[in-house]
Amino acid sequence: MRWHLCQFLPVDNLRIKFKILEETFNPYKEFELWEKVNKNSANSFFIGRVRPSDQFGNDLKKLEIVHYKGMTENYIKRYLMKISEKQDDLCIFLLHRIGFIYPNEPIILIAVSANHRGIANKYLQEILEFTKYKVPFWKKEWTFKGSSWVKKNTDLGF
Amino acid sequence: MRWHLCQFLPVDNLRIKFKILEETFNPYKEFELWEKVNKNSANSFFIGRVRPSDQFGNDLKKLEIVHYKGMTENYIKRYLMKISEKQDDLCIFLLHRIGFIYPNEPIILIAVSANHRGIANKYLQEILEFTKYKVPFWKKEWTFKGSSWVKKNTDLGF
Amino acid sequence: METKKSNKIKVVLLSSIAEDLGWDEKFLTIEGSQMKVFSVWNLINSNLPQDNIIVSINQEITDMDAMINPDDEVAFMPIFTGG
Amino acid sequence: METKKSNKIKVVLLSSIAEDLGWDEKFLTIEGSQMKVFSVWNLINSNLPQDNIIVSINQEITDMDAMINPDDEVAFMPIFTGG
Repeated sequence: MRWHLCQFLPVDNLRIKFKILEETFNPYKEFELWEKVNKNSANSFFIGRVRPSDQFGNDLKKLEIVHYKGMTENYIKRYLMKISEKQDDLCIFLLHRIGFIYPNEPIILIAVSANHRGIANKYLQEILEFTKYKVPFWKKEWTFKGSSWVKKNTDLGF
Repeated sequence: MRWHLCQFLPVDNLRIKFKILEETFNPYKEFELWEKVNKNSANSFFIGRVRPSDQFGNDLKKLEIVHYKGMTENYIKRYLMKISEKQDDLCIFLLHRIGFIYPNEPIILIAVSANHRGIANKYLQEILEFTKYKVPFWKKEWTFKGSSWVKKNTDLGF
Repeated sequence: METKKSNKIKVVLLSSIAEDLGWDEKFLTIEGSQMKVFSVWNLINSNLPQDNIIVSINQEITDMDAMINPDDEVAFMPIFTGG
Repeated sequence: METKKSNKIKVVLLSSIAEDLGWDEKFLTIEGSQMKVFSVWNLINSNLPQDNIIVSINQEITDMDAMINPDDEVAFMPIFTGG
């Protein structure tokens, strides 16, 4: 297994920012710090947390997330830059955990601010789906009996 | 003009909560306090802030929001209860300002948590549109020259 | 044996309507036992256009043809302009 | 005058593929100047099914028919399973 350092990658300017983190974080502190320099009238946020059970319904001990160092960062960076070219009032903040994450701990934080609520919500959802399907991240679930790689994405819930 | 006290109205149980407030608030503190008792794997949030200019592009001094005491609360309460009957894993928190609100101050905060991201995002957007179009709230914009009632809703931005 | 029935209704105006007419709450005495919302509107209205006015009786939205009974609260408000 | 050209490629395996084959990084010597990704896969693969495998050269997604040059990094990974 490959292990990676905490990374902080501001892209170009203050408008796009993402981090890949190996330690847990306080999402509200992150939001608050970020919004201090990105105040807009419409601000949408998402926090994804580790579920307490695995894909088979067993109690989860921890989740492991692996990425492909370099490629993962580049994919995210290119995608976020593409979005921000389409829509010039957007500010985006994405934070993603890797490593071992325990039940209820945050895995992902997304913040998008814009002049209009429809724009902020639309891009927040796009970025969230992007991280689920298009970015090199893999999940392994550890229970008290063993571990197994997750074979497919969690669905939207509908 | 009618003035109203700060209100805190938990509906039935911990799953639905809303407040109508006359003073400004820290949205991140509110989110954090709320999520302590409503931890779910998918958590969507929205903060709407006062724009710095009025509908005609003039500098805004302050925004005034008026409601119809009693009716406004009942409409919100009934709507949130209806949603939570449709979808049993939802937790909802809605906070709405009335009175005078200054540029950049928060007007509205919405938090929705669910087991799945699609559900959390869907209901967050529904609740946001509901507060814009279906709840007795009225907006008046004060500039340095005078004041005028807003005649129609802000659009989604598309 | 009967408590004397009130023949008053409460009229509430909101937002720009209150501002245009210069008041936001009044009690009116009604003739007979019922009255149409529309008649109340005519009674209090100076010369505001009737379009796009939302009407409620006892805080439930209704229309200009609904009947008001004594002790009811009737309100006139412009369309909601959100938060 | 010329720097001697390397004839090595770096092979990276990720997630369950690394676990199944028991390693996550290896340098291979290639014959000639180029090689198909598919040939590398055959070279290293024990008996994993080829379906649903994502392939990248120098961290850009490509396919099994793409050509690998010396000093390239080729990676094999299962479908992404999100955050």
